[in-house]
Amino acid sequence: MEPSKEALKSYFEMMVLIRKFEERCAQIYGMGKIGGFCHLYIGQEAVVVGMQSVIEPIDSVITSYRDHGHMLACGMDSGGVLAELMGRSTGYSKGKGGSMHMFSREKKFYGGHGIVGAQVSLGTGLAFAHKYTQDGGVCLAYMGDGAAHQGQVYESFNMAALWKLPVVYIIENNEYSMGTSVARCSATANLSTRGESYGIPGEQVDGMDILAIIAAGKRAVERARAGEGPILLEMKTYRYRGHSMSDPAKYRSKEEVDDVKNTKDPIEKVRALLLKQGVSEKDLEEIEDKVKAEVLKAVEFSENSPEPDEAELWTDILVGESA
Amino acid sequence: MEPSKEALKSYFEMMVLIRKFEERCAQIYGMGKIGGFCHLYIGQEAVVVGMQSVIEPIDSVITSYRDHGHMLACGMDSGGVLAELMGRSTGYSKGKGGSMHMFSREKKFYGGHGIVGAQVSLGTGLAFAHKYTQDGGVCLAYMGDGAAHQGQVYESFNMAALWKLPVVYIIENNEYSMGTSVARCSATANLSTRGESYGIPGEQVDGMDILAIIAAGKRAVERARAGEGPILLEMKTYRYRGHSMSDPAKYRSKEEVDDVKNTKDPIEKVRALLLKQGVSEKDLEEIEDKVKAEVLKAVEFSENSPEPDEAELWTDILVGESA
Amino acid sequence: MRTITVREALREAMREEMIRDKNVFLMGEEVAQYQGAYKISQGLWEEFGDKRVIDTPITEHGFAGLGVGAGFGGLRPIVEFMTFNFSMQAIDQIINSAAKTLYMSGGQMGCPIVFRGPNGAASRVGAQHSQCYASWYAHVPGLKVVSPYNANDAKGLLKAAIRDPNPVIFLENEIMYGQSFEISEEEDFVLPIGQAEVIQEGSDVTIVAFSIMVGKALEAAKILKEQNIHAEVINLRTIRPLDTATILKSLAKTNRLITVEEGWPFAGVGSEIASVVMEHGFDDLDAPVLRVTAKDVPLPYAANLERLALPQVDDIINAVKTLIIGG
Amino acid sequence: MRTITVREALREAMREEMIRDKNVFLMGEEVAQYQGAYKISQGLWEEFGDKRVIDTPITEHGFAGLGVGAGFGGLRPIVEFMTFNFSMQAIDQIINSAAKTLYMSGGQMGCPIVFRGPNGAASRVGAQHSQCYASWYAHVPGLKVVSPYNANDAKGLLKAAIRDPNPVIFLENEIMYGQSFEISEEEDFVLPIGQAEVIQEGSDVTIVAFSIMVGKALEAAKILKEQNIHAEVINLRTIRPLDTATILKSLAKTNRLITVEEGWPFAGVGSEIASVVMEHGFDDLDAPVLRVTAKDVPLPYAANLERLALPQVDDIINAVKTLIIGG
Ligand SMILES: Cc1ncc(C[n+]2csc(CCOP(=O)(O)OP(=O)(O)O)c2C)c(N)n1
Ligand SMILES: Cc1ncc(C[n+]2csc(CCOP(=O)(O)OP(=O)(O)O)c2C)c(N)n1
Ligand SMILES: [Mg+2]
Ligand SMILES: [Mg+2]
Repeated sequence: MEPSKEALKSYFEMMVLIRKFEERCAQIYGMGKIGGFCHLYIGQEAVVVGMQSVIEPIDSVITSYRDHGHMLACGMDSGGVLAELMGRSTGYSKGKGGSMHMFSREKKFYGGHGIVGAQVSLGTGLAFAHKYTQDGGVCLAYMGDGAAHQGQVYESFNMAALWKLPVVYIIENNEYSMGTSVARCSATANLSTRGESYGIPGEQVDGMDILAIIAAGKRAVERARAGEGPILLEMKTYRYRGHSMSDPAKYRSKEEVDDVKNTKDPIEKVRALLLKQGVSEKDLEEIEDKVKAEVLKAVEFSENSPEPDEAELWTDILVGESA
Repeated sequence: MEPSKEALKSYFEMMVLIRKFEERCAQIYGMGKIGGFCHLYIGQEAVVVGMQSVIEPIDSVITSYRDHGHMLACGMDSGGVLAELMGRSTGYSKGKGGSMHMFSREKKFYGGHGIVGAQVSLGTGLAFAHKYTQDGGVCLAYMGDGAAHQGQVYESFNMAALWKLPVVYIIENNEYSMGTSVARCSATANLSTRGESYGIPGEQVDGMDILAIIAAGKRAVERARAGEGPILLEMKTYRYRGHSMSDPAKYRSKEEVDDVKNTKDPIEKVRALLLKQGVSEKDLEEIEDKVKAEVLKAVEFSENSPEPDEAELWTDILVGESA
Repeated sequence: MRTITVREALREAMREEMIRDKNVFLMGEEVAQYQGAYKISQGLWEEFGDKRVIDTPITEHGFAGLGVGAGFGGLRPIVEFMTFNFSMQAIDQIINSAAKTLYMSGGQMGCPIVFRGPNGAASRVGAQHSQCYASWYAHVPGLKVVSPYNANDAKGLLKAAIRDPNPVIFLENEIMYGQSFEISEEEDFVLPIGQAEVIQEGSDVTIVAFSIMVGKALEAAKILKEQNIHAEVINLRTIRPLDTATILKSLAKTNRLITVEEGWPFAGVGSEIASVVMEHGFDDLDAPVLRVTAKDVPLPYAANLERLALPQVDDIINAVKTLIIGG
Repeated sequence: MRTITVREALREAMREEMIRDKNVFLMGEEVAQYQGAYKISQGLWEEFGDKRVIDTPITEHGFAGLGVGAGFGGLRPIVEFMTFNFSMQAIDQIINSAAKTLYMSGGQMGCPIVFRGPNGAASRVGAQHSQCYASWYAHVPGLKVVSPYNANDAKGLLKAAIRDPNPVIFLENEIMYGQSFEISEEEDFVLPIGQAEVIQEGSDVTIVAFSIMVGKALEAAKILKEQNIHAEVINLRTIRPLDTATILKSLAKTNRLITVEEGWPFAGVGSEIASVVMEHGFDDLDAPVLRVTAKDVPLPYAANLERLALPQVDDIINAVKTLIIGG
């Protein structure tokens, strides 16, 4: 079943929000107001927006450090995310986590993790908790193509399959882990087969096409929710920017990048769909303006937020105690 | 090509040596003269003797803590092995390693490792060295069925396949990791498929049948030596004793064990083959007597060896320096 | 008073807490059907079933991470390492996920989890199986590190650890499992994490120890007493947070202090205690703090060398005498 | 004298040793075609090719183990961790295989391997990416642990580490990579592992530091000098084995000592130094050894908090003044 026009419009809005948010982050980073590592999600927007559309409020989401898109798609406040990026007290982690480490229990977003692959075991644990408490939830555990070689991923695969845990593993294959193409670090090109040795079915999905993502995502989530165990989706996608803000991305040609941008852009694809369904250019412009206003508000909110109080240095080390 | 009668006789001798050696270890352990962990190889003799018969002196071997059989098959001196088990200065590690930690660079036996799975990455590194130095060697890296879930095994698989390293991975599937049967800890029953996600071909082999082992082993070693990359052999075998000396092995029935002993014993299989080829009972008895004498000599040698000098406490911490 | 083994005490603690809170579960290698490699969990699988007593594959990194994730997800996992040596496989999840996430999330993502199992040397199991991880874990903010000596500690502290909303590293000792001790009859007996115990009063020297070394310290104290040297023995119970107050109070009385631990010397728990004592009790010190530790070598297998490598009662006695006579 | 950056110094060291010994090779994430995440290996892949400069998948446990195996097999691997934070994935292979095997084999199985990469905090990369591993690794017999401060150290010590027949943990610092220093013109310049350097002479107080903190200690010393306090600064260079002699000699002169490190306090390198100094230099101490360390918290991201969490020049100055005035 295709999504309704209204649904599609909301996906468009979220994808544009992610892109504009990330573009603004790049700008602010350039101004020195965001520090450390900052990994943008531009180009991959369809994956997270599509997957988020097929899950329920009870379901949990976990990913790596390339997490801004996931947070926005989970419904976390753009102001809170940006404030965190800028190290402000109003950020989701009070400024103590930064780009890679944000969480919202309320929105069932469990991070934001800086260690490549760690979130896969953690997500398997979230799925374990869903099963244990019989809350009916499913965990979406995202990882990159580079992460997909980490040993703990396979340890998790084995346990998830053995115990039939409700988890959907999503490899966001954006073709590179930092400067290394998949071919240069993977013994096999098709990462969707990486669960085969554990009896985990896998599927390659066009990660630039939200409809394909939604269709595959629905099947996967249903299967996991039905108690049939884990499933693996490989989303073939692409990141437009460097790995992080400091990466000039010389390991690929401008043509390669431009080709994806010009022929496969996930937002343009949705735009075309909407236009075909009779949504007017003006409607879309309105959405874009709304998004721009939201991003602007997030910037203002963050700029106006104070740095964390110095006393925060000593809080949150242990629950219920401060040093 | 079937092995010659002489070859078969030598395999018989080695298998009997391993068994008698292990039986004697059990006895000596019972007397309190061996300490700590001690993992016997009884029941699995065909695997290591078969594989050893298909490799060259340049090839390297590495395994886990269940290593006495491997050492003897590699041509290490039974006296030196037993002395180590008894913590004597004449042991392969001067008494400082014990049952799980013995090595012989001369015989290209690289241990003897106590951490489940660690030897798989190490063995992949030995294979890397073979390729780097172009010495034409292949590494045999053994692991248990329980070890076959460890993450670093899969990280190694990926690198070995990616770089076409000359390594033969051998899973000695003796059906249990301690008290856990394969079915209770593995998402898939057929462990030989565990390399599939990395394009590593796998084969299940009757690990109680030395001829089957030799045939499969030859193919595998040839392939690895030819530069076609890693290959995985799953040897279906069985351990007669508990996991270690302290394990009463209540997790399986006496019938299960007796059935294997009575119908699949690897030594009895070779005995039958030899008899069929016209070797006399008396010849075989002679071999057994020879082995018994060797084991006796090993015991005497060990008993008569002193404990390590107390000064040894402070040696071998760093190469070329003593504390 | 009832007398039970440390093994039974640990089992009772887990059982009581599992009855008390249905979100508490135990996972690890051989903890269920095999009843535990060291039989700590004997009977628990029969009582609580597959759902709450879970045999894992031999994949420490994965199941520790799974445990931490389950903790984030609202459960209260007890993760058994067959020994803490194998926790090195999983240490990234313990440090980077369990210990640091609360802080990195500005207080949102606590992880109530207990990692437990035997730590340090058993008997003759060699270097790879005999490391003491007390100082490593105690180095890290965001963790609590507990190490019981006797059955009373084991039960009271493990119950506290399971109830604690934070990640707790619970370091047991294989050799102590079979030893029997009297145990509090108090109902729902819980010991506070972070408080050391003066297990033997004395006036001449303070001996600070934890885990199995408390027993050796008590033995040493007994022998010293015959020689008219009165040692005060502190059973640390918790390594992190360190109960500095109890240590300094004792020092103020005895003016001499030695530490005893089974781990290596360099940046060990003893180093920390010595530093803290110097910083906060310098004027109370009549002699330098001495550290009795394992020798600075990987643990050898041979019986004679193993004995030399690990701290013995005699080593403690000698250190005390050096302090008092030679100091 | 030539002036080069720490980055260039590390690169020159690897290059020279790779030319010298064909069994030396470099492996790690992004070390080859990307030229190194922090460009340490720039140009090496072009010069030495795929065989000797090897990009690995992101599988630290596996490639560290592979490196150790290759070391056992006769090669001399340099394993780069993109940062030492990721060495936790691989720490079992480093400790249980690389550090302990020589001993467990009675001297047969040495493993000549260097694990190197940036350690401790970079700038604002958060708690998971900012841990200092100096005290953890230095805890373990069978390892050498080196931590250079300037370009001279970096080059001389890395060459020594590559030639060393033992496993060496080589702790660099990301913030130092771009800093320039004069460097020895000596041909085939190698610095001995295990020897500290008195980098600034003084008579009033000894400041013992390593890595980036040596720079902060020198800055502090400069400011203190203006106030007529003469600090002697020791650049440790090697953490294990610790050059106790140099430290004690300085203490005998100054009678006061502080340690400075970027790691956490509990059982840190400073704790070890304080303990050793107390044990062997008690009578030379006019005041307790003070430790300047990171605050005992996971490193926060926010700029103002990060600054508070890490040792600053002012913290060193304050510690010195506490010692001299308040001590
Ligand atoms: C265990 C670990 N090793 C290395 C790193 C450094 N690192 C951060 S991201 C990254 C590349 C990951 O690539 P991929 O999984 O494809 O995700 P992407 O960045 O493309 O989203 C690396 C090597 C890390 N954070 N953690
Ligand atoms: C990393 C690690 N985890 C756990 C152990 C404890 N342990 C030793 S042997 C073993 C079972 C291994 O079984 P398997 O791999 O099937 O080998 P087998 O003993 O049957 O030869 C376990 C759990 C260990 N030594 N290392
Ligand atoms: Mg990628
Ligand atoms: Mg087995």
